Amino acid sequence: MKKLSLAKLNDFFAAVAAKETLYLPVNNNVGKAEYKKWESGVEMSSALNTVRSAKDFFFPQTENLMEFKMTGKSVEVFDTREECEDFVIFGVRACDAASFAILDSVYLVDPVDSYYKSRREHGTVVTMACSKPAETCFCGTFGIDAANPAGDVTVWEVEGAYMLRANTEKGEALLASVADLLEDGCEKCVEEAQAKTRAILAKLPLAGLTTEGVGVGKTKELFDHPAWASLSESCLGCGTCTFVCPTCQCYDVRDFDTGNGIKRFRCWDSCMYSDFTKMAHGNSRNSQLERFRQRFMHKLVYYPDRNDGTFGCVGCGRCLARCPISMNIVKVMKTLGGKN
Amino acid sequence: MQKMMEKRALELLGDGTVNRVLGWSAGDFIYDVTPAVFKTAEEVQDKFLYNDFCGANLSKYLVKESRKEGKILVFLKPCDTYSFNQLIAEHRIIRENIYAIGVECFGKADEEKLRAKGITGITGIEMKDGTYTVHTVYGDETVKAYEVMADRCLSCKSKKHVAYDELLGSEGEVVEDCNRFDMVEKLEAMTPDERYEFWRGELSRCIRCNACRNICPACTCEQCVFDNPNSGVSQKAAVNSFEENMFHIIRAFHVAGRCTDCGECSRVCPQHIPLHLLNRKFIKDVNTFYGEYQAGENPEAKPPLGKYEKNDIEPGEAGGAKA
Amino acid sequence: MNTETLIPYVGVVTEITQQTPDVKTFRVEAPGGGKLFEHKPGQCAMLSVPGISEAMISITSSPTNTEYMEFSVKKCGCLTEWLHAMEVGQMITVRGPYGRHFPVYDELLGKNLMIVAGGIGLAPVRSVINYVRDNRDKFGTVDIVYGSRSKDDLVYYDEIVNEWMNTPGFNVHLTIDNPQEGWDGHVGFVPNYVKELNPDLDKTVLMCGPPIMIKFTLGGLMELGFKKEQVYTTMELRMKCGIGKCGRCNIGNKYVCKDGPVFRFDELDELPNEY
Amino acid sequence: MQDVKEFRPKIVAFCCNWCSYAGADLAGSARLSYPADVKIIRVPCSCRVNPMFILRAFQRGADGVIMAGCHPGDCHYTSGNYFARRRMTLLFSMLDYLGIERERTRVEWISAAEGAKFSKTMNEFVDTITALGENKRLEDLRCKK
Repeated sequence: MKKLSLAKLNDFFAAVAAKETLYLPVNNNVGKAEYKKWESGVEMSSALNTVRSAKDFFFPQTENLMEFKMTGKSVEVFDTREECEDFVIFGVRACDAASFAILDSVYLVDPVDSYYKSRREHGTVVTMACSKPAETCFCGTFGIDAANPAGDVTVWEVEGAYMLRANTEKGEALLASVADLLEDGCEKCVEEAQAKTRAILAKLPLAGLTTEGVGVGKTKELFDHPAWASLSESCLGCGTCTFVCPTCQCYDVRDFDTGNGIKRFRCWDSCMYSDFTKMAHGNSRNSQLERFRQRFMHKLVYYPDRNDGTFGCVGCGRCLARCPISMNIVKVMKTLGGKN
Repeated sequence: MQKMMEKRALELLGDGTVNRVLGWSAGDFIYDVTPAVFKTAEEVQDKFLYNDFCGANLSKYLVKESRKEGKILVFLKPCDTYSFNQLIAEHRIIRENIYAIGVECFGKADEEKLRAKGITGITGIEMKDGTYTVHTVYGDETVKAYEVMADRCLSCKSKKHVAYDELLGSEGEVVEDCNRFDMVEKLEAMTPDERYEFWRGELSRCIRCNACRNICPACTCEQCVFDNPNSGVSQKAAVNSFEENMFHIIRAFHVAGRCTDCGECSRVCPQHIPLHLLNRKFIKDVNTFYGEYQAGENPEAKPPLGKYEKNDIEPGEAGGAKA
Repeated sequence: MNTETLIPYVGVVTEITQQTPDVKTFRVEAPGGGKLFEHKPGQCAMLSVPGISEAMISITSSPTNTEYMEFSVKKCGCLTEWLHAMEVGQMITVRGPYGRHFPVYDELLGKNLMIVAGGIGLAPVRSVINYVRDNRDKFGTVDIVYGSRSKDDLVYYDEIVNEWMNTPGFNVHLTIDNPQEGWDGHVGFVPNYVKELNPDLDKTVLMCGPPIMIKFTLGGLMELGFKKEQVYTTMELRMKCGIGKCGRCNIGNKYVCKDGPVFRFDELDELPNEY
Repeated sequence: MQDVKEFRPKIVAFCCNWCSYAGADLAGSARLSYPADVKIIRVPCSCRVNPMFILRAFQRGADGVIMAGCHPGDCHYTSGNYFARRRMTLLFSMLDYLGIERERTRVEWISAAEGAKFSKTMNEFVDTITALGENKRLEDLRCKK
């Protein structure tokens, strides 16, 4: 355990940023937090979390995969990737940190997605324990402890200082590189801070939400559940929930003819979109009911089925706050049998 | 008001005038209200809600709902009635299958403004006499309703119901001294460079989730041009600044002269982009160049882009903004 | 195998055969000759024309073919229309192989096989048929029941008549939907024909065709006393990445591109009815 | 790398088939010059020009876009250019509102007899755009070489 006096915070950021690119949550022009590159004068946001999740760092909304040159009948392929540089993301919350493991279980299983892997290898995740969770938080439902997040380094804010604990080799290396700014930390202060946070977590309105009714092996039972009709009725079919979701990982691959070559890019896609499963001779999910069901079944049943019972949701609450019509995974879980 | 609405809903369901009720359904935290179709009296008694957070405009749901079997009851706030009328004008909803009840609205609250005040961990909200007592896990907070009123309501254009079968409360009046073009004027007074900076700052946050399009009561195309793979513009992700500009300009243009300024686009934007400022620019320009026009006010009126005058202003003369 | 999963190989189309009015078969080789990669019967590859789109197409040639790969494509969308319009010598991109193959290396060994196909559905199982022909001693008898709308819509007709029908242990049963001049074979739908043929219950069935044919043929087989464990099919869903990540071919806890496209019917039973 | 090149603007001109395109023809046969930087796209009527066309032209590298049609009242289809006029008025005003240089877009009414006007307009427009420089605010970086 190490300690960083808040008076030295800027020096710490500067020292980290001197070696690799440092990203942290910063208030944008409308006062909402988003990850931005740190540079001198940039202040960290005090918001609980960013509007967009931290998945962008490893799975960006859009990325060029390759380029093609077509001349006459010939085709050439160019891998246009640039070397990924080392970077640090500071201030990731427990929920987002847990989401990386979920993304890993998709992108790092065979066949490995090398685009993702490279970013994952070059990124160091510094997490920040929560001290003021919101009513939309329900990470506890999925066994995530907001007071003790994962990540390469974990940070707790205690009176006038940050306590830092390295959890991995990458984390050790990061702390070692700024060792002259750090003092010895205080385990007890961290425990106190954790106890405080956990007491608040227990009082949150969704603290008692359970996963009863969903999970492994429920496919047959839930697929034809009558509640999907009313749950999906008001769904607009927009992609807000999927795009702010830290665990949604579906994508589309498209070609763009620039007039002087073809760029093949990958971009986030949403199973809520009507054309998600459209193919040359039809669509296997024609109604919003089917698409809505797919999203929640995937997170709450299919994904656990494939991954030893781990749910595909981390309870960050972004979809609760952002859905234009306030229909969300909590309402779905409760309808399907979850207790609160 | 909620009591009255519930009572009428139960009566109309009971006597068979309607077989469904389109209203708002209670959520977990008072403010997370979901539009819902209630089919039975039990559902209405159980879940029906009308409070200061029922901002969602229900009229677009009627495009689908009014094509179903039987008559549906819908509750419309004054601004929703404009969208409702506009949809009738465009033959998108079947009026005969709808029983519309106008409900009074004194402005809706925006939970984002509660959050902006640092209020979090909300466990309940009590609303009384223009004051909200917000219970949170961090203690109670009191705020005045107008402090957290949605921006679109602060510049409300009309509290008048322009279409209804029945009214609960008064018909209301058009707001005469509405200040909704203030921000547009402010932008127009800027230099092009400043405007460019302003819009880049706003539009660069777009994540192309399409919430603005999908909630918009004027966006009712069966297939949007941005969903058409053959259009060459169907990229889903905000690839670069051009894509963002293109999507928002074209979307605003497609609803120009049809947008009633209900403000739903800005309400739902997860990135808080003031999209209504694009629509209001078109509304203001239409008013300036072609005479006052309020979409949805009169379903018989010809839309400004569907007609012309021989002496219309020339594109080159339309000064619009100052350089 | 290509280690960079999303980056394709470039292949040259060296021969184009018009199979039926709307199906063409394309022979694809590496620019320097030979196959782009090895595959197993039933696997697919992602064909693409840059700027148009990518599509998952089954590899219809047998792995025992050492010179080239073949793809049979029915014209039905923007990519396939482009493919149909191209000429010999055109380069396209190919990546793969993807998906689970028919279990010709283990479970099917020594078994009597019955192959049921409709229309273009013969393409994916053709690789199995030719693999079995080239490894004739490893399998029992092979019954092929193949139907199409009309005689003109039967793909690989010459190959069926000249080669398959002359292979020892092969029994080929052709059928078309409606009577047609110049056709003296069976007339009727595939599911009914399968029932009429009343196959022995010791056969393992490999099936591919339109969903409606699969549905009724399966029903017929059940009536005859077949078990779901004896019947395999190969599914087609819009696959985009081919590597189980992009999410659109997800049905239940399976990704068709990775866990399929070959499924045994008892496995499909576990999945929600969404295919 | 220093690459000093004289800026040559790319101009897209949407010309109505009945008047402005014929006007361009007349300019040609009368040997009135207009800069080669202007690429003409013939449209059946100015009313055919969808706002998307204008944006696409910018996306694909145009530095200025001009729409030319029959004089109001002379539309081959009676009223097409009246509708086009309203649309372009609003669109250009919106582009300006977004901070995109007003001068990059223009509408002119050029009849089949106005070869001289065609030539003059195009020369003027090219000069204006040359002075403005490259289109940066409505560019698609992917389309840049």
